[in-house]
Amino acid sequence: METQELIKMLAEGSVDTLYMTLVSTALAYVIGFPMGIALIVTRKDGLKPMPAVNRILDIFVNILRSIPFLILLIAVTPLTKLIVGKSYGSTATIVPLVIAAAPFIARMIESSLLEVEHGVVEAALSMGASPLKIIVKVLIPEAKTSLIVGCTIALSTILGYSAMAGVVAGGGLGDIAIRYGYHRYQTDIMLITVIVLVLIVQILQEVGMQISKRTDKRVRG
Amino acid sequence: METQELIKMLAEGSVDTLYMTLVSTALAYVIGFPMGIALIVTRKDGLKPMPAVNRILDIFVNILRSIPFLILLIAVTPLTKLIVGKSYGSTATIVPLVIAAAPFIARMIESSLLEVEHGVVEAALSMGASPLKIIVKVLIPEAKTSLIVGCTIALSTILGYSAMAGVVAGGGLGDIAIRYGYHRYQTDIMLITVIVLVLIVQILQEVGMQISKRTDKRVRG
Amino acid sequence: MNPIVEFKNVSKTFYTKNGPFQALNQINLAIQEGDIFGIIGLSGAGKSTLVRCINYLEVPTEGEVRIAGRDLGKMNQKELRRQRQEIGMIFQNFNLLMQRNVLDNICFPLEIAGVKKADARKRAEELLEIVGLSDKAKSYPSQLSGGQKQRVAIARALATNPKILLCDEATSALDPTTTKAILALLKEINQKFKITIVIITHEMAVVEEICNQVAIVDAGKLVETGSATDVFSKPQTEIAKQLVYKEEANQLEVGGKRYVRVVFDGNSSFEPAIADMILNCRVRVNIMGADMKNIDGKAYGQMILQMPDEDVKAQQAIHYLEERNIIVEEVTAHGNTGTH
Amino acid sequence: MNPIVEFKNVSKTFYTKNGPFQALNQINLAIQEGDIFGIIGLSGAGKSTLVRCINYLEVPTEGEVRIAGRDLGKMNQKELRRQRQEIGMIFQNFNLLMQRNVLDNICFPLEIAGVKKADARKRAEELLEIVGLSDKAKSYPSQLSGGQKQRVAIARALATNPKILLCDEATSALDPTTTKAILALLKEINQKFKITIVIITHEMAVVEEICNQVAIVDAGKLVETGSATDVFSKPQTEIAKQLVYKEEANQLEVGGKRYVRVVFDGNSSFEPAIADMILNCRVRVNIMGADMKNIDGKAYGQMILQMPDEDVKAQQAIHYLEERNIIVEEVTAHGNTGTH
Amino acid sequence: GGKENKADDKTITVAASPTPHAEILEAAKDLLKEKGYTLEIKEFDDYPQQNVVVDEGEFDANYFQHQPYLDNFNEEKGSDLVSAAKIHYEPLGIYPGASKDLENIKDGAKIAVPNDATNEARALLLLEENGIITLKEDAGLNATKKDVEENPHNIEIVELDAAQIARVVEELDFVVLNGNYALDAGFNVQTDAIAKEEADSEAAQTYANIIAVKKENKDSEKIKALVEVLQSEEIGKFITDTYEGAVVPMK
Ligand SMILES: Nc1ncnc2c1ncn2[C@@H]1O[C@H](COP(=O)(O)OP(=O)(O)OP(=O)(O)O)[C@@H](O)[C@H]1O
Ligand SMILES: Nc1ncnc2c1ncn2[C@@H]1O[C@H](COP(=O)(O)OP(=O)(O)OP(=O)(O)O)[C@@H](O)[C@H]1O
Ligand SMILES: [Mg+2]
Ligand SMILES: [Mg+2]
Repeated sequence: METQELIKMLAEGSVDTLYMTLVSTALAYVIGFPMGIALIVTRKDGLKPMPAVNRILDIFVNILRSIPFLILLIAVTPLTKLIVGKSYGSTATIVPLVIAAAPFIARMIESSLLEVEHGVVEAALSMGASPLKIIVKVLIPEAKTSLIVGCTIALSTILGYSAMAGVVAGGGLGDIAIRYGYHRYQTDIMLITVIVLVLIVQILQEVGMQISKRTDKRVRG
Repeated sequence: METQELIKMLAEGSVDTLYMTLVSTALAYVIGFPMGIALIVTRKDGLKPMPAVNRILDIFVNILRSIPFLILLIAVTPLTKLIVGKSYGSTATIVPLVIAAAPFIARMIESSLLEVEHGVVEAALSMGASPLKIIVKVLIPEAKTSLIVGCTIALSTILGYSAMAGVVAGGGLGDIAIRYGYHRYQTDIMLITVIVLVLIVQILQEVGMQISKRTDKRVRG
Repeated sequence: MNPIVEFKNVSKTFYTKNGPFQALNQINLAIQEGDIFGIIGLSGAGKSTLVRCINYLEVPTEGEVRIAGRDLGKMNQKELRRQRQEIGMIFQNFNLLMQRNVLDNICFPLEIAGVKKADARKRAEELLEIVGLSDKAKSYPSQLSGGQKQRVAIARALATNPKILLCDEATSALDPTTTKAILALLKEINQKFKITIVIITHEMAVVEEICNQVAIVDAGKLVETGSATDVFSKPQTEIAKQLVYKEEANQLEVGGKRYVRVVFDGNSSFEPAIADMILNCRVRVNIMGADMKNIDGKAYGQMILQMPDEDVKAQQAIHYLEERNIIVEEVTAHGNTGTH
Repeated sequence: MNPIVEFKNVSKTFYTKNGPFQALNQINLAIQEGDIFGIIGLSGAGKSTLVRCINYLEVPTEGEVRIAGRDLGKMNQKELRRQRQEIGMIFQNFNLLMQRNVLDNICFPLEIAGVKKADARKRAEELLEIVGLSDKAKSYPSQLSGGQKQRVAIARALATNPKILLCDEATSALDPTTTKAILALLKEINQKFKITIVIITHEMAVVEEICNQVAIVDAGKLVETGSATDVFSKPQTEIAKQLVYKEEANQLEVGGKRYVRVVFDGNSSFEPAIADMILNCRVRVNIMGADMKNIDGKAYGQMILQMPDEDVKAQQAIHYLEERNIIVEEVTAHGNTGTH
Repeated sequence: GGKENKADDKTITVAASPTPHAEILEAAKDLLKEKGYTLEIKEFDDYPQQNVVVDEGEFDANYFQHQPYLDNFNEEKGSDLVSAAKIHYEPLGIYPGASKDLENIKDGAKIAVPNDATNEARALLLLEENGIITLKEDAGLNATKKDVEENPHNIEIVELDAAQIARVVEELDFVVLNGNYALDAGFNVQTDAIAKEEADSEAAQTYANIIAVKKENKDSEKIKALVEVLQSEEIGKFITDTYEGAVVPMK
C-alpha cells in the first residue's frame, strides 16, 4: 500500500475509532450512570432501599454483561435500524457498543460510589437532604476521583470492543488491524495501526489520570 | 439438535467457559495484581516514587490495553505454544486471555488502591513499616471491598473475552452462542446458551458481592 | 407546653457478629425549647447514640423520639427530611466533604435547604468570619488542622439557623481561647433565637458555663437528669460525683510546711484574689487566718496561707498574686522572714 | 548529653493552589530524654505539623530534625524506618485500620516490628485491659464510640514500647475520669521506662499534671519554651498568659452580697477544704476572715466567706462543704441567720 | 500436543470451519471408521489459525479454504502447505436486496461483500465478471474495495462480516454471499441468486475448498484415506442432499 493511502486509511480509522469510542462512551454513561446509581441507592443499606428493584436491576445488568458482544451486535440489529436508520457502518456500531458498555459502566459506578465514606452521607442526611441531592452533591462529587479513573478504564474497554466494528462495516483502527494484520498477514500495517491505537489509549489514559489527580482534594499538599 | 445432545454441548460449554474464565482470571491476577500495585507504589506521591518506572509501566499497560483481542490472540501464538504445548483449544485460549486481562486488572487494582485513606498509610509509615508491609497489611486489606467488587467485574469481563475462544477452537458457551446464533441462525440454541451464560455471570456476581458485603467492616451495624 | 425533644422509653441495640449490644436502655428524657442541654458520661456510655436518635440518624430499636410532640418514627421520608432541616448537627468526627473547600462545605446545608447561591455564600462568609477562618475559605479539609476542621463543622451546623443544634463534642479539638469564643457564640444564638442546644462534652467547664439542664448517661442508662444547678450542686450517683467534682483537685499536693502572709494594701481591687489564684494555678492552699475589708472597692487586710511544699506550684501561685499588686511574704512558723 | 529530639531552624511551608502557607517558622527546640514535653497553642498554630516533623511524616522544607543526634534528613529509607519503629504516635484523628478489629489494630505495629503472633496477641490483650476495652476486642472501629477509638489508638501507640511517644491530643475525646487514668498510665511508663513523651493538648490541666517541659507555639513560631514551672508560673507572652491562666475563672461571678460562716469543729480532717471547694465547684468566694488550727490532723476554727449571688454556684459550694462534715451558716451583714 | 497426533497413524486430526466443513467431516467419520481410522474434528470459528495449526504439526490437515487463500498464506508465512484434494466448492452468488435488476444497476447502489480475505476478493471478482466494477491489475487475493479501479455506476461497496450480510439484505441493493451463509439465511443459490459462480466455471476450480496438509504428509496413508472418503459417492450425495446446491461436491 502506498504511504499516502496508508496515512489516509489510518486517519480515517482514527476518526472512526474516536467517533465510535467517544460517542458510545458518552451515551453508555447516559444509561449506565443512572443504572449504577440505582444499584447503589436501592441496596438494602442504600438511601432508598428497594430490594426488589435492586434485584431486578442487578439481574438485568448481569444479563447484558453475559451476552457475547457479537451476539449483542446482531441481537440489537432491529433496534439499531430503528434508531440510526441502518444496521451497518460506524454509527450503527454505536448502538450495540452502548448496550454492551452501559452495564459495564453501571458496575464501575457502583464500585466507585460504594467507596464513599458513610460519615459524609450521614452529614447530608442530618441536614435533611433528599436522596437525589445526596447523590448529586455528596456521592458523585466525593467519588469524583474514582469515577474519573473508572471512566478512563471504561473508555479503553469500549475502544477495545470497537475493534469488532468490522463485523458491521463500522471501520476504525481495530478493524483495520484485524483486517490487514489478522486476515491478510500484513504485519506492517497492523503494527502501525496498533501503534496509533496505543497512542490514542495513552492520551485518553493520561488525560483521565491528570484530571483525576488535579481534581482530587483529599491528598495533603 | 436432540435435547440430550444439546445438554451435553451446554454442559461441556459451561465447563470450558468456567475453566477458561476462572483460570485466566486467576493467572491474570497473578500478573495484574503486582502490576497494579507497582503502578500505585511508583507514583509521584506513592510509597516508593519512581517516575521513570511508573511511566514505563503505564505505557506498557496501555499498549496491552490497546491491542484488539483478536490480534493479541494471534500475536501470542508462539508464546502459547511454548507454554501450553499447543496453540488451540481452551487451555491455549488462556494465554491470550491472561495477557489481555492482566492490564485490565492492573488498572482496576490501581483504581481500588487509590481510594485507601492516606491517614492509615501514614499510621503505618509512622510505625516504620516498609512499603511491602504497607502494601500487604494496609493497602490491600483496607481496599478489600473495592478489590473484591473489582474482581467480580474482571471475572465477567474476562468471561466476555472468552466468547472469542472459538477463533482458536477454545469452545465454551460464548463460542456456542456465536456459532449457532451468529453463523447458523439457530436462535433457539443461542438463547439457551445465553441463559446459561447469564446464570453463570449471576452466580459469580452474587458470590463476589456477598463476599464484599460480608467482609466489609466499615459500615455501622 | 410540649418539650421540643422527648424520648419515651428509647432503647437502641446494635446487632453485631459478636452478639447484640444495648447502647441505650429505656431512656426517658425531655428537652424544653430554649434549653442548653448538656449530656455527659464516660467514654462509650451512649451519648453519641442518644444524640443521633434526636435526628433519627440512629433509629431506636424501641420507644419513641418526639420532636415538638411529633413522633419521628411515624413521619414519612419527606416529613423527616423537613424536620431534619431544622436540626443542625456537629459530628464528633466532623464529616466534612473532602472534595469541597471550606466555604463550599459551609454552603452545603444552605444548598440543601434551597437557599440562593449568592445568599448562601454571603452567609457562609459571615460564619467563617465568626469562627475565625476567613483566610482558609479556599482551603480543603485535608489542608486544615484538627481544630480548624471542627470550626468548619460548627459553622456548617449553624449555617441554616436550625431550631435545634446537636453538638457532639463540638469543642474537643479547640484550645481554651477558641473554645470560649465558640461557647459565647452558642450562648448568644441560644438567647437571640431561642435555639435549643444539645451538647455532649467531656469538659465540665463547658457544662457549667452554658448548660441550664444536664443529663448523665452511664452504660446506656440515663442515671441523672435535671437542672445544671441541681445536678452540679447535689450530684446523686457515683458517676455524677465522679464527673462533677474535679477529682484532680484532690490529687494536687496538700498544703505543706510552708506559710506565706498575703498583704492587701489597697493597691489591688476588692476581688476574690485568693479564689482566683486557686482556680488559675490549681494550688490547694490552706487558709490559716484572714481579715479582709472592702473600702471603696479596694482590698485591705491580710491572710496567712499554708502553701504546698512543691516549689513549682507555690512559685506559680506567688507570682500570680504579685502580678496583681498583692504583697506576699514568706513566714516561718508564723514568723516573718522576707518579701518576694 | 544530646537531647533526644532536636529541631534546628525547622521551617515547613505547604504549597497550595492558594499560595504557600508557612506552618512552621524557624523552630529551634530540644527535648531531653525522659521529658514529658507539652506543646500548647491555639487551633491552627502548627502543633500537629511540628510533632509530625519528629517522625518525619512531615518533611521540613528547611532545617534539621535530629533524633538522638542523628539528622533524620540524612538517613536512608531503612534507617528512617528503624528510627520510626522507636517512635510511637497517637494521631489526632486516630487513623485506625477500618478493616481490622480492635485487637488486630493493636497487634498491627507489633506485626510490623516482627513480633511473634502469639506474643503480639498477648501484649495487645494486656493493653486492651489497661485502656478498659477488653470487651471490645472483636469490635471494628466503625462500631466504637469516639473515646473508644481514641483509647485503641493509645493502646496501639504503646504496643511496641517506643522510646518516644508522640501524642496529638490523645485525651481530647475522653471524659475526665478516663483522661486521668490515661495520664496516670503515661506518667507511669515515662517513669518506669524513661520514655520521652511529647504531648499536644488543649487541656492545661493535662500539662500541669504530667508535663515537665512546655513549648508554646503561635502562628508557626515557638514563642515560649522552658520548664513547666517557669512557663506556668511566669508566662511571658500574651498568648502564654491567655493559655496558662484560666480566664474562665475571671468570668465566674464575683463574690456578691451573700456571706456564710464556715465552722470547722474537729469533725473534718485538716485539709484545704476551701481551696478544694473553689477548685471543684469553681466559685470565686472572697475570704473575709479566717482563724484555723490543725490539732492532731483535725481542723478547728471558722471562716467568713462572701459567696457569689448566683444561687446555683453558692448552693453547690455549700453542699460540697456540708458533705465533708463542715458546718455552713448563712450570715447577713456578718450577722447569723441560720444553718443549712 | 501435535506430536502425539502424529505418533498415532490411525487417528486423523482435522481442523475445520463449522459449516459446511465440519459437518461434512462428521458424515465421513463412520466411513473412515470402516477403514480403521478415527477422525478427530476440531472446529475453528475463524480462518488463519487453522493453517497455523497444520503448519505447526498440531493437526494432520485442515479443511476450510481454497487454493488461492492457501497460496497467499504460504507466501506470507513462508510455509509449505499443499492441497491434498479438492472436496467441494461453495458458489458465491449475487443476491437481490432492495433492488432486483443487476443489468440496469442504478447509480450509487449499495452492494455488500464479505470482509474476510477468502471471500472479499472473490466477491469483487464476481462483481467485475458481471461488469459492475473493474479491479486494479495487481489486485490479488487480498483485494479490498480500495483496489477498485473503475466504478462507472459509482456503487458503494459495503464490507461486512460474511455472517452478518444475510441480516442486512433489505438495507442494501445487492449482496454477495457464500453458499453456506446464503443457505443458512434462507436463500437458495439455484433459485435466488441473480448471478453466481457456475459449477463448471474457472472460479469453481479456483475456489474449490481443499484439504490442506503439510507437503511431506501429502501421500501419507491416512490422508489418502481421508481424501478417498471425502471424494466418495456417499459423501457427494450427502453434500448434494444437505446443501441444496449451496455446496457442490467436486469430482
Ligand atoms: N497540607 C496542608 N496544606 C496547607 N496548609 C496546611 C496543611 N496542613 C496544615 N496546614 C495549615 O498549617 C497550619 C498548622 O496546622 P496544624 O495542623 O499543625 O495546626 P495545630 O496547631 O495542630 O492545630 P489544631 O490544634 O487545630 O489541631 C494550619 O493553619 C493549617 O491550616
Ligand atoms: N454500630 C455499632 N455497633 C456496635 N456497637 C456500637 C455501634 N455504635 C456504637 N456502639 C457501642 O455503643 C456504645 C455507645 O457508643 P456511643 O458512641 O454512643 O458512646 P459515647 O457515649 O458517645 O462515647 P464517647 O464519649 O467515647 O464518644 C459504645 O460502647 C459503642 O461501642
Ligand atoms: Mg461519642
Ligand atoms: Mg493539630
